[in-house]
Amino acid sequence: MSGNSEHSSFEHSSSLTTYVVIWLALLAGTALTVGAAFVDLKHFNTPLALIIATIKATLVALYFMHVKGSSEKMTKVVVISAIFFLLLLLVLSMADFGTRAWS
Amino acid sequence: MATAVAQPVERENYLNKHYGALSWLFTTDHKRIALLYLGSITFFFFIGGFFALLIRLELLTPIGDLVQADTYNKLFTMHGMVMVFFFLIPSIPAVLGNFLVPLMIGAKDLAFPRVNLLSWYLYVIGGVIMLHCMLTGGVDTGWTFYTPFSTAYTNTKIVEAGIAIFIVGFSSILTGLNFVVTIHRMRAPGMTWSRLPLFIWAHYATSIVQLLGTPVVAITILLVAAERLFHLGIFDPKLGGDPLLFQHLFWFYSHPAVYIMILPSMGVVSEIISCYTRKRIFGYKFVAMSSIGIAVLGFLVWAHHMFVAGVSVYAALVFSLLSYAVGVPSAVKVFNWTATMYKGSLHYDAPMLYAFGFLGLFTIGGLTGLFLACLGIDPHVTDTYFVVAHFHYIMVGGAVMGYLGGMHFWWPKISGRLYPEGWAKLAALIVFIGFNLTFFPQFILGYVGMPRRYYQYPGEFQVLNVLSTAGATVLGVGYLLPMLYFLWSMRYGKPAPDNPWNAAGLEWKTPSPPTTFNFDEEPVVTWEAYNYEELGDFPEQEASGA
Amino acid sequence: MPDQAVSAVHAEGHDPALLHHFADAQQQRDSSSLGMWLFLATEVMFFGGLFCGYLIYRLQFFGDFGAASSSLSIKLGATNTVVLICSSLTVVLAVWAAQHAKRTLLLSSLILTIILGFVFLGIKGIEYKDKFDEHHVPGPSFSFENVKIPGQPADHYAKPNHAELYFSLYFAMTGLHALHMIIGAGIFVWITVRAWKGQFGPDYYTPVEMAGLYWHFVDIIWIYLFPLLYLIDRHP
Amino acid sequence: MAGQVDAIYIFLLVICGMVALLVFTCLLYFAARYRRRAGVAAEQIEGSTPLELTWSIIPLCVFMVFFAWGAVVYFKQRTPPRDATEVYVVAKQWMWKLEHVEGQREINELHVPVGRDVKLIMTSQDVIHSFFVPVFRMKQDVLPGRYTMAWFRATKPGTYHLFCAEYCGTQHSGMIGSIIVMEPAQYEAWMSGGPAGPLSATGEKIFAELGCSTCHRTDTQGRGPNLQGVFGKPVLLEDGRTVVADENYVRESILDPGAKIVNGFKPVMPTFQGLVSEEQLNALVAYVKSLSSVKPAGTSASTASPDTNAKSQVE
Repeated sequence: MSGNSEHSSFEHSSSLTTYVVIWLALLAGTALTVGAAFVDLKHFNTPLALIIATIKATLVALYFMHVKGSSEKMTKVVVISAIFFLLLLLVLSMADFGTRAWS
Repeated sequence: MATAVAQPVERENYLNKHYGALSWLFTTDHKRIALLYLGSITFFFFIGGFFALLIRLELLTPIGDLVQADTYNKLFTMHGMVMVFFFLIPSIPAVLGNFLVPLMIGAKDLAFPRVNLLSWYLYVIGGVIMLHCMLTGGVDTGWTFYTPFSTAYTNTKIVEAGIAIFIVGFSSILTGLNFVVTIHRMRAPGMTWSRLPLFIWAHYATSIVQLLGTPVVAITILLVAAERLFHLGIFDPKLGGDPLLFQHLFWFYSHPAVYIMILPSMGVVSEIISCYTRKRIFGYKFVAMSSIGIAVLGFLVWAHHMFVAGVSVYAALVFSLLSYAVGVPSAVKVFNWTATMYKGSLHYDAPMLYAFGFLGLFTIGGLTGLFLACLGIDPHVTDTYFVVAHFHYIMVGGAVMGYLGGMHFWWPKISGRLYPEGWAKLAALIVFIGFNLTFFPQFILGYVGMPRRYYQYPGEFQVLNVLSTAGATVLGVGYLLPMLYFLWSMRYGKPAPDNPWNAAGLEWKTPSPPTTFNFDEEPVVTWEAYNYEELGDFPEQEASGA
Repeated sequence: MPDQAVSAVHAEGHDPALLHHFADAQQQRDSSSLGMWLFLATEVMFFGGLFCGYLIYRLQFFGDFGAASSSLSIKLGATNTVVLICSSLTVVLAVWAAQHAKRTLLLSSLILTIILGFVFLGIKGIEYKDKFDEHHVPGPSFSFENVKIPGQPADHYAKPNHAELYFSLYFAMTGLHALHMIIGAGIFVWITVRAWKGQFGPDYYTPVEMAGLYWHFVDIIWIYLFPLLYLIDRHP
Repeated sequence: MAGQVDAIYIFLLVICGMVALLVFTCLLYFAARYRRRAGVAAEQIEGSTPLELTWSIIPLCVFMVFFAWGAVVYFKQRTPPRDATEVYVVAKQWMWKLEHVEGQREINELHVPVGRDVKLIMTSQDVIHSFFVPVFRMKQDVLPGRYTMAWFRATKPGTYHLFCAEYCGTQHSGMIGSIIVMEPAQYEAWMSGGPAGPLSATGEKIFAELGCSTCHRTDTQGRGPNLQGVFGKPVLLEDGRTVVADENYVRESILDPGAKIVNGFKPVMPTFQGLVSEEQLNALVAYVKSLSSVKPAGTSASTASPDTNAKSQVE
């Protein structure tokens, strides 16, 4: 698949079939999450919806945004630090709102 | 004192390569953009300083007799907003950082020069909107604009000020983005991470905070504006909204923002101390890693601003513990700088005086931070003048001292002229004395119980307030002097040699002022950082006594 | 006359798209890629503030949020998700086409992406109109009387002010997302114009890739928005 | 409490003072000793990891001591003693309205007896204020929409400053008052001159006027839960959670009944949001508290001493 001129490296692209497969997986994920919403799983509904969404997001990031194949380790560092700092905000503010009922 | 002005041989440099307003307004040369920033932030610095003087004058007397209560509230709000968003956050990164980051790593320019110019234009647009907001009514909520006061109980121009801060915040994000990509991608061959000057490490850490913190205050401001304009009552207690959510989102950015202000100064002080002691910084790795440590840990501690705001007791425990953890890297830096002096060959020019001032005042500021992080003392001293004194010791004692030290240290490189050494030392002394006279009494005021943002106060606090006002005037004079003699030196100062202090660092290997593309051929770095053993002693300045 | 146009003398075998201060095309592409990823990190934190508010209020007012969320139409939400996923596919095809100098595929997938973007905004417009008609827009006209809380015995009614809080979050999050969609569509129009002029090829396709990264990011935000806003408490 | 805060403050002052002194003397000594001399070159020292580790670990340990001691003091400050006399505080833009449980109402002034714990139950009618008494070293923000608690015990008679410490608008600096600490005898005299009956009595009146008693019956099982002895005890909710019936729970149940429905009851109670003023709300909360024997102070029928009353109530 790599292009003809030598100095343009294409570690950033994969074959068309991969893209279509990922696309179908995303559609399946959407269908799954909508279906699962109508099933009463007590308090598992929300975590399940979030898990499905996270899987879909990771698929988009790895294959469509080429995080998977890219030789560039800085991309992975930036993605992971962004997620880390977002979780920091969510978890530490929950440290306040979650523990208000304890006192 | 101005000896016969030797006309510098006219050599092409970034200042005289192009002439005319267009060449400045559409420049993508990082050095010119640094000077554009220098002009605009100095302008805002003196506006903020003017407000500070008015506040101090008002507080001379217990009763409010200089201005109305509303005007006073607008004064301290505008002082806070202008100083924080329009001076302290951009000052060192946008002026010294823009000028020196490419020079220090051996690059021709920043990674995205046009984005750099866009960052300055955003700053100017934000500044114009803020000026318009101030001239046509101003804001009276304090720079923290807590809800529900800012969303429902005042009709001053919150949305306009919010837009101005949003735009200036975006300019800060772009500067941070530019620096991170430049430091990663455009280092000269041989300039490995362990050979980077500590100034670059400090700016790398600052950029991390700018990139990851500023967007959160941006969304917070938008939500306040949305609540005022479109009734999106996310913080509205009547809808079940929680004013503490605003404080969480606001302080999530605003605490790391204080590290945006102090980290660049730490970088400047590392450079100055190593040059004027002719020594390698003690424990380079520790000092570099502590900058990154401060940047990352800075995001974990924000709720120590809210111990009495009604957060749960357990949250207060968590954040107090984490706040003490963030104190350790700062302590390491101070100890390492002090250890650098050991067995050095110290020389006392103005930059070194500012570095000493920084060390002294930042240590006091840092230690009082430990009082505020302590759960036992914080309920008593938060929202009083103790806290005002604490953050002024860090911001004015630390960041501004570092900024002035840096301006003096690199002025020969920026302008190609030497500043008058005698006047500079005098100004440094006046700033140091004026600062301490202004803010040390406020520690006592705070512990005795004078609350913050008070237009009138009980009589027993007056003596300390008079002392503080006296100090403020001295400080005001101290800050005027550098601007005067810097401008004077542009015209009459002695032409500066390429390396007036015989300092280490790639930026001193370019002519001063440097050519538009910094290096004629790409430099190759073969020496370790701060190789003062090869550079030898301080140059014998014939005019060092001037 | 901006500086870098003057710099032609420096670069040997000057590639038109190579900016003066980069050593080679590879360094320039890596810089743009790192720059875009850092910008996406700021966008993650930008939306992060809203998600933090959503998380806290949803845990506090679960029932009322469920009632308010049931008033949204799942069909439109799901179709929008599918539309965005398809547009992600067309964007990836566009990048692939640029890399392999397939001009027609490049232009068609770019145009398809823009069309799908406007379809998404259209559907969003319909949803917003429904909300206006049902008086679910926060503000004086808001009314959310006697709506039952799903999954609770018959006579549990949702509290109107908590519902207004939900809709405040709903409009804030989906409004900000729609704004990003509009910006994205604008970028793709500009990219299509440049593609039409044939500026992209196997050795210079960075702008297409960067626009693609931005678009995928906006798609990821919607992938989270859809379940969180539309699918609370839908079970009988 | 003030003594403990001062003790920890002095402890920190001494230690930080010593550290500052150490750093400054080092700086000045090095500045003088290693001044540049002709022919004496600086000696390059790479740094010493063990030394740097020590002055990272030692400060961390010292900080942990500060943290631990501070946390202990904070916990004590934040948990009001159970038997403290209660004062309801309503903060309004630029004044403090205080109501004693015994019924006295005061503006910007609070009379308290020496040596007795006073618990403040505070809420705001508009923006965020902050109840700050420097002499007691006590500060607590007052939020709209919920109660926040603070407590103090005055040890010396006198008049002390009360400030608002959270910026709240034009007259933020005018929102000040005083705490007047009196000898118990003086306090009783001041109290007796007070107007109407205790706050819980007014609460009882409002409870009847608003028709609460039609559902919350004390004799038979009405449509609403029987409020006798409810306050301070855990309540099993319909969705399985158990919450302690504290002031915030009672307040929320009045303003937002649907939020926490008691197990086995229907959500038929209408909301009183906007129908009940903050003062009436405080009176109702005081009344509900008085129904539960946990609180001895001046309550309705039962005159027996609090302890026996509590036991009989529980069986």
